[in-house]
Amino acid sequence: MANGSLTTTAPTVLPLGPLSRFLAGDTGGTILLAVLAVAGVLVPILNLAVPEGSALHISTYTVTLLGKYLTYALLALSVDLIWGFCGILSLGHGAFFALGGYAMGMYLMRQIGTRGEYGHPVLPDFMVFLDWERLPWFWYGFDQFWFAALMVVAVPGTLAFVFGWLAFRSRVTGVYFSIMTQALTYALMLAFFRNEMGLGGNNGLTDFKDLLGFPLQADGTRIGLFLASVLAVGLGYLVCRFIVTSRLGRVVTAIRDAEARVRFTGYRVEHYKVWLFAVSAMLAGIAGALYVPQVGIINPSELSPVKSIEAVVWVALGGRGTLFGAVGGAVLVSYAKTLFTGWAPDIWPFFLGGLFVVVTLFLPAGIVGLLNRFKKEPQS
Amino acid sequence: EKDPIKVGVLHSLSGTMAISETTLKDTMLMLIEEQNEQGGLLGRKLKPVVVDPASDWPLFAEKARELLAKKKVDVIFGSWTSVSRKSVLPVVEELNGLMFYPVQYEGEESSENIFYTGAAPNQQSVPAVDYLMNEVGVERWVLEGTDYVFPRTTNKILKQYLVDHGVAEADIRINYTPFGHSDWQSEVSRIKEFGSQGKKTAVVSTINGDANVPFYKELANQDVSAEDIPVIAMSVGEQELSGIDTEPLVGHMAAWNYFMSVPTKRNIQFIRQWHDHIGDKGRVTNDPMEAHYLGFNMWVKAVQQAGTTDVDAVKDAIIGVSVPNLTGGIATMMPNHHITKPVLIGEIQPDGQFSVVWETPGTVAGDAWSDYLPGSKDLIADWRNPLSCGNYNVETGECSGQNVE
Amino acid sequence: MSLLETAKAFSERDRVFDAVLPKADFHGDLDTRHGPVLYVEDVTVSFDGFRALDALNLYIDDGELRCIIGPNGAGKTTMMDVVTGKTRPDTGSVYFGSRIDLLKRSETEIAQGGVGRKFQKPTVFPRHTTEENLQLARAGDKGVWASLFHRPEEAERARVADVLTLTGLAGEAGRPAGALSHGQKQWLEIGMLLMQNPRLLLLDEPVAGMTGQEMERTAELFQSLEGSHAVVVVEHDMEFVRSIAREVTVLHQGSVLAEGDMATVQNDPKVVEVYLGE
Amino acid sequence: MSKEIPITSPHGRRAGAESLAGLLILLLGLLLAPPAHAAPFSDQVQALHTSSSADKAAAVKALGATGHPRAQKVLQAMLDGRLFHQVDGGTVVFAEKGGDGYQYRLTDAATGSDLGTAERWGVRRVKINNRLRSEVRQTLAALRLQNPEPEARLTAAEDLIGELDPDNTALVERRLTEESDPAVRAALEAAVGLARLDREDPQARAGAIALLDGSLYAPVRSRLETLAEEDPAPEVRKEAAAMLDGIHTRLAFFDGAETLFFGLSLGSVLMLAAMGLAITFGVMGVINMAHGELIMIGAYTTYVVQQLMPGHIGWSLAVAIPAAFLVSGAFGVAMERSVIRFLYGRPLETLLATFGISLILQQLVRSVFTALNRPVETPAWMSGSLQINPAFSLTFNRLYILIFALAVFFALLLVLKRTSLGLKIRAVTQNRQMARALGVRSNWVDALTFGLGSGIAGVAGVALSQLTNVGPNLGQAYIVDSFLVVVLGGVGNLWGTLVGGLSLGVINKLLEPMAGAVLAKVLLLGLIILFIQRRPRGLFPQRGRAAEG
Amino acid sequence: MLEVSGINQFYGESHTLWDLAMEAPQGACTCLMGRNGVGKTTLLKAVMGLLPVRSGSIRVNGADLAGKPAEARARAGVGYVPQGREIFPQLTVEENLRVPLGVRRGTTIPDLVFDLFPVLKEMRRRRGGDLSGGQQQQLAIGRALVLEPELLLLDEPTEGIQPNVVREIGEVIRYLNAEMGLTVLVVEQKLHFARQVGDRFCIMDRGRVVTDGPMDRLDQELVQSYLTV
Ligand SMILES: Nc1ncnc2c1ncn2[C@@H]1O[C@H](COP(=O)(O)OP(=O)(O)OP(=O)(O)O)[C@@H](O)[C@H]1O
Ligand SMILES: Nc1ncnc2c1ncn2[C@@H]1O[C@H](COP(=O)(O)OP(=O)(O)OP(=O)(O)O)[C@@H](O)[C@H]1O
Ligand SMILES: [Mg+2]
Ligand SMILES: [Mg+2]
Repeated sequence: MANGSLTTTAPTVLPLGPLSRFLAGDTGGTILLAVLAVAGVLVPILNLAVPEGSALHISTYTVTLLGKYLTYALLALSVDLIWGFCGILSLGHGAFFALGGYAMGMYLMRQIGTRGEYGHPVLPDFMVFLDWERLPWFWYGFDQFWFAALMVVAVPGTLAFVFGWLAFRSRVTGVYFSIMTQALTYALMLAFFRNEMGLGGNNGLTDFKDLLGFPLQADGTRIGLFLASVLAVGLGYLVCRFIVTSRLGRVVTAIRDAEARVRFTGYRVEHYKVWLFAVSAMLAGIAGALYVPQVGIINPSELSPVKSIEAVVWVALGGRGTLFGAVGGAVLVSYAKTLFTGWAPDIWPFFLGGLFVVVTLFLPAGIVGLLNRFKKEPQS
Repeated sequence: EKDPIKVGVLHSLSGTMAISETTLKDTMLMLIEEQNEQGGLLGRKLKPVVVDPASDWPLFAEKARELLAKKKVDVIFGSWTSVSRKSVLPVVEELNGLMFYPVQYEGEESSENIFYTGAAPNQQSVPAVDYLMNEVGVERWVLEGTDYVFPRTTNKILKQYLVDHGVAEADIRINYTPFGHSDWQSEVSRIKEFGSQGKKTAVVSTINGDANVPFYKELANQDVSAEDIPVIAMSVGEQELSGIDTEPLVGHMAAWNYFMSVPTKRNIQFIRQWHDHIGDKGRVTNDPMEAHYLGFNMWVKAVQQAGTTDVDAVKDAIIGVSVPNLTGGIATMMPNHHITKPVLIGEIQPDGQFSVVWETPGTVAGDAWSDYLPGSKDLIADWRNPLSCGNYNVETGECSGQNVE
Repeated sequence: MSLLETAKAFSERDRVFDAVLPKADFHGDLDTRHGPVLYVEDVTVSFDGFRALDALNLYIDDGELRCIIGPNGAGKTTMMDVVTGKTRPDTGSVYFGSRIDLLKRSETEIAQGGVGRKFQKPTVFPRHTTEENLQLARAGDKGVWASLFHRPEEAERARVADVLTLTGLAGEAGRPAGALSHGQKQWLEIGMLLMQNPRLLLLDEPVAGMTGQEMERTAELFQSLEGSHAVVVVEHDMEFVRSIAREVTVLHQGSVLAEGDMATVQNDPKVVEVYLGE
Repeated sequence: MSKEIPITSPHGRRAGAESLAGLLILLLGLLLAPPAHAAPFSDQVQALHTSSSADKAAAVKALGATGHPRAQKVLQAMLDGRLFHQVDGGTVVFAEKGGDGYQYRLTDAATGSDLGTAERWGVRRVKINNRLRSEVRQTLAALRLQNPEPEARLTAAEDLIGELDPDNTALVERRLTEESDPAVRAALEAAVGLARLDREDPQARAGAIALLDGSLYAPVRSRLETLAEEDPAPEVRKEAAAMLDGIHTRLAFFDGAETLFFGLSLGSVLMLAAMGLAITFGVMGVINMAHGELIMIGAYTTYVVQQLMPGHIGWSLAVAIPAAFLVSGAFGVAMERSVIRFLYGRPLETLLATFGISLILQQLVRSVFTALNRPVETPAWMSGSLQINPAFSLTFNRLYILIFALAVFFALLLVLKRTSLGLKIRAVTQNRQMARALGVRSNWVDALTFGLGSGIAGVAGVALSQLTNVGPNLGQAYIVDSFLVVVLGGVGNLWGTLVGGLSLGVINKLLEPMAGAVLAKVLLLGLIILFIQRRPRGLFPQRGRAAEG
Repeated sequence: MLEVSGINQFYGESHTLWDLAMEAPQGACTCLMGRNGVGKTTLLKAVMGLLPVRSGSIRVNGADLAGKPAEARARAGVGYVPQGREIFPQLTVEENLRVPLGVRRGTTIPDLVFDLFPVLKEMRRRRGGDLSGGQQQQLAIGRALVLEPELLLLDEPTEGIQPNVVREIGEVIRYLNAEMGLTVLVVEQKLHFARQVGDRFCIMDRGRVVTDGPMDRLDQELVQSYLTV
């Protein structure tokens, strides 16, 4: 959806003073924010106010789908932030996404209360079922939303910080780093599969009832979650944009291109990398937290290496190092997947795989590169 | 022309589960085609709506929603893994859909909108253990499983069951391996060791999917034959065997509610029909296919009885509906949304088929809540009025879980 | 490599982490009361048994302009690697001023502490513009948060403009540095050093690939730095060396072969034999 | 220990036994024939058609006692599930599947005369359960003790351990005095010793224990354990405990050896899977997400080769190896020429493209071969195990794969280090432009290199087809591990792949008993992550100035 | 030997070589000179086929090479010593020298190379990337000679090399030039070296050849107007 409207002219002046100054020269970003704003206003109206039979009505199915795409978009943003700008290819960002998701999932589980299958007031069903007597220590606090919200950023952030600190200070770089992140998410996946972990094993966390008191299955809640996702992507974009246009952003790109030179220029490369990695992980965590209530389940398959690779693929396809390209890539690929799996269920991987190959071959700078080419053509 | 009745088929056609689920999609297409040839249902044609949830659990939820909300299907046949069912469950409950789930599973669930046509633990593993204990004289037990919910539950139930029947804890070995585990050298060697203590030993295997082939290959290579230590599997059927060289596995067993080799007229006809449909005489049939066959026929009957495809009407009508099994006997939909099934134990033959060595005298009704688990022994499910509850606690007299507000 | 060696290499850890270092007094009180700003004493470096530096001793006075010459492979670049923390010597000590032990510092700390370096092969940030390259090199707080909220002030802009003119790159200010020619990159790297404003400059073959007249300009530039900065220049271009040199050190096979003013060194028969030729 | 190492395989045993059937039957008659058996042979065969397993067991025994030349055939057929009875009339017959799969060709079991064909539902299999099966086996085992082949005698003797009843103990004791083969002797001693342990006289029991010295047979051990605790005679208890100690020490040693072998063989699989990637990724720098699918193609090639030469399973692998190399190699060359060559210098984008290719290849086999696994047969020479002693054996398939992996490794090393192609490969991958400027045809070299890496992946697929499923997901299962091995070893260093792969295997197997398979893997990954902190460029890093950058 | 005419070359959008024409006569040593960034390296790369040109012809021995890939040009006898050396870092010195073997006539490394640069013999087994800058430069020249080229392109071959070796390189060029009839095109900034080796000079400015002629015609005036800033 963001892509569809990219070619239309965006409002050049936004009514917001500092924001428009900040976005000056950033056409892609302006368009992205405009699209988000429009979607944020129109979608709820078309879903709630327009009657179901009308051609303009947007079904709750679509709203949920869009919300899910947006969380993917936020994940893609976080990947682009470190990959596109710092050259750190993380093949394990799905881990941060999933951890954020699990933090949210744990909150949602605790909200179930006595409404579980076994009706236990405190323990989630799977614990009753495994004969657990007490709630494991790490489940404490998750009955409070603020605590869960904190954990959504703190857990991925801390993991990224520790992992990054270990790796960057030893100068683990390039593919070595990438494969280690893959090992990280793979190890987490195996660990989370274990029922002893206390997080639901293979089935993960599911059967959620409500969030902050609002029933998850109500249309209003879904719209609320959708709006939260719109907001998260918008803010996420602004934060990323602020980072990459700051001097820190320049240092980071310098690290990407000539790491040794940066070091001899007097910057502590590892500090920059760890910082950026942790920030990126937190964004991914937020994305995960928004994802879970919208799809209704979180389980270890989110930690599988392929999921993380998919996130990288979104970014590469949209256009690396452009931020809004990442958003576009995520939405486009997810939409393509939704479309193809319904439309050609027997052979859709041919189309999706083909799409990836074609884009790499003919659009070296991703979809964004293609749009840029169009934009330049009339001038030259 | 009246609008066709839409039947959603929600089985993975790509990804890790495609290997099992693709067949079920084809089965559904075959059943629908046959029904249409017989004039459809309520004078309307049936139209399959196939989507691919790609072995991706959240995608299952999304696709279920797509089927119900967008494609407006009247019923869904789908899912294989428990987690995919769990992922779909809230969606079908929210949108009040109907889903038939065809695979043997761990139980501990009964949803108003789901019909479980595969075996619950009491229809598969418990009788299997009975057989081994009474007929084969097994005294030592290895409960070997993949680390996920179905094996965990099954093994818990079995352990309780064995202990209740006087087996010492030291004579039970429980082990879990990860999904897709492919290096079985050490585990097989340990099973060998465990089984060499003089008491008759058997392995009850809840090993899932792809991990089975390397497991059996390793058994064969380490010369563990079925006479020494028989393996009885809960997830290995004809289809899984069709991917293995079965020569070395002869004599190992499986417990199911259906075997392709059972020579009833109905079954032979079904096999022929399947071969015609798929265009390959080498293809096998298996238990989940029968489950879909039963589920589909029950649904058809219920719709005919109700005279409509309306979900609530069908839901009420289907309880008590009976259809014949492929292997003889009658399957009936119970109030807890599980069905009655015969339990068969088969030994693997060199041709990849099973020969039935034992079966329950009659059919067994599926038990949604196991009697051998402390958390669920007091729970029952009954979706008829006035109880209409999936987890009614007979002790407290309460309907716990989702229906309490 | 044998397994044993692998195992050994695995068990030893030759890098010191920044975190465990005592927070030392890099800034402010560089102690040069004894004259030299850089002490290189008995430094030996070997690679797979090959000695690139062999008990090298070298002292650079504060504010001095020193030329180092020597045959290819004599160890000049390696010496700079040691001083800037890129290579850890097997033995020996390197002090910056008489108190700061450079061997205990990371590259970053050394650079922040006031040692600037130009590499033999020009290294710049290829995808940043020439101007950004200079801005990034500028001395100042280089912490993460400081960078995040940094906004360029007037003084910084002026300084960048000055250096652009000084290095003849004013016309290239907006071009990505990767697109500069070899000679232009040399200039840019020197410009970055100027922005960094270090106490000690290590310049590895700064005029390679420059035309005669550019060399003259470079010479002037270096001479203007003399006094306020210690400058160490490695060069093979004798004309250039002659034009700037007061004190010259000749390295050969990893240690000092001769030292003195240009005339003495030039006439040293050993130097003529291994380096200059007849 | 200086025992000979007998090589056995279940198939081998069976085949050997069958060829000597005639002789055996004769001996059987001599040894076991009770004085008078009046019933004709065909009636005794017919007696197998009964629903009671007790009757059936008796019939088996009786049949064994007849000494009739066809008895062995009938018993063997029963064991193999080829013995049927007709639904009408109940004649016991051999039935072979023929025609369209619903037709059976029948032969009279007792006489061997042709009975024409029957519908699938015209016959029922003579049911045999595991209890009966071991009955049949034991009946045959006693005969085989006379077999001139030590191998066959060993199997027979082993089948009798713990199963002797007073009747045949004497027979086996007699046999023991004549036996010269040490392994067979050990087995017979174990059998006899165990039988004698049942005697009343404590002296005799103690003597029997001596006969069990150092025996590694499992029944011996468990029997001794009970004896050491429960025997009424204290001296017997002591004797048994002492003997057990010795046995346990030996067992511990062989346990260690076994773990090492398991580790190496797991490692060899990892290494084999990773080796192709060590070329395409390690040497060429292509993040080849389709590597797993190239392995998969190799495995499917094995399947197709076996389909094409149905009668020659023994040779099929020898054909499949070059075939898989060529097929996967061709896929690799096609990939390189059509996609990857446009991406040199943009290594990260190869990830996107090859990910797409991997999706396409998976779907391709799904569309061509269906999503089901394909059965790949294991040739007889690869099944079974090399029995070093009763407690330690090396499975043949693993052993061959280990050897094969090493062979592939050294061949590859030779190509890269000693041939001019190898030099050009390395030159091109280090500096493509400059290599071209020196006249190296980089197009060729690139295509060949990628083809080589892909071909090796295909060859790995042949090996994997012997261990695991041949299905569309085969590749996915190995891709993560492959990358890990290459990176752990050090990108660009083939030795690293060898050492990395093998050590991962061994460490995994060391951890597994302690932590269980799941946790072992998690721990291993954790260890790798920590290890990389110490060696940020793997076990064998690229060294020198350029690498340090 | 080498005739270049009408070459236009672009880096992306920026036009670097403008209708450039020049020649390097058979058997002579031509010195290409010019300020930083005028396009000397670009021209050499274009001749070698490492950069695409938009138009123009490049003839070696009368055969038009434009459009041919670099390897074909190497096979046609063009040797190249790039600016920045471009050694294969992970190959040993000897392996570096062996790369061009089999491309043209030679199958072994000619002794000439080790005679000219004894240090290479000494360092035969060490990784090319480990050598010092100057040693690498010698290796780069040696490697180009293994190809036994007829036309040798050298891009600032004396950069970073010690004075006595510089002189030797000068002699080598003269030797190859005079004794073996090799045509040489060398980019050189240092005037005295250029004067030592060159028969002819050729001066570039902003992507064009502005003047050329025999070396003795290179006077102070030309130097002043084209080689100083
Ligand atoms: N990392 C390394 N591994 C192996 N050998 C090395 C390494 N670094 C330097 N050397 C060797 O050390 C010696 C000294 O090298 P260095 O670069 O210091 O010489 P240099 O004096 O700078 O020479 P030049 O004037 O040619 O630049 C050389 O012979 C080089 O091969
Ligand atoms: N990769 C590139 N992309 C864009 N522009 C480039 C690139 N390489 C060189 N240029 C530009 O092309 C022009 C010519 O560069 P070239 O390297 O040929 O100069 P040169 O004459 O060899 O200079 P020098 O003496 O400094 O080596 C310069 O202005 C340079 O900035
Ligand atoms: Mg140097
Ligand atoms: Mg140049």
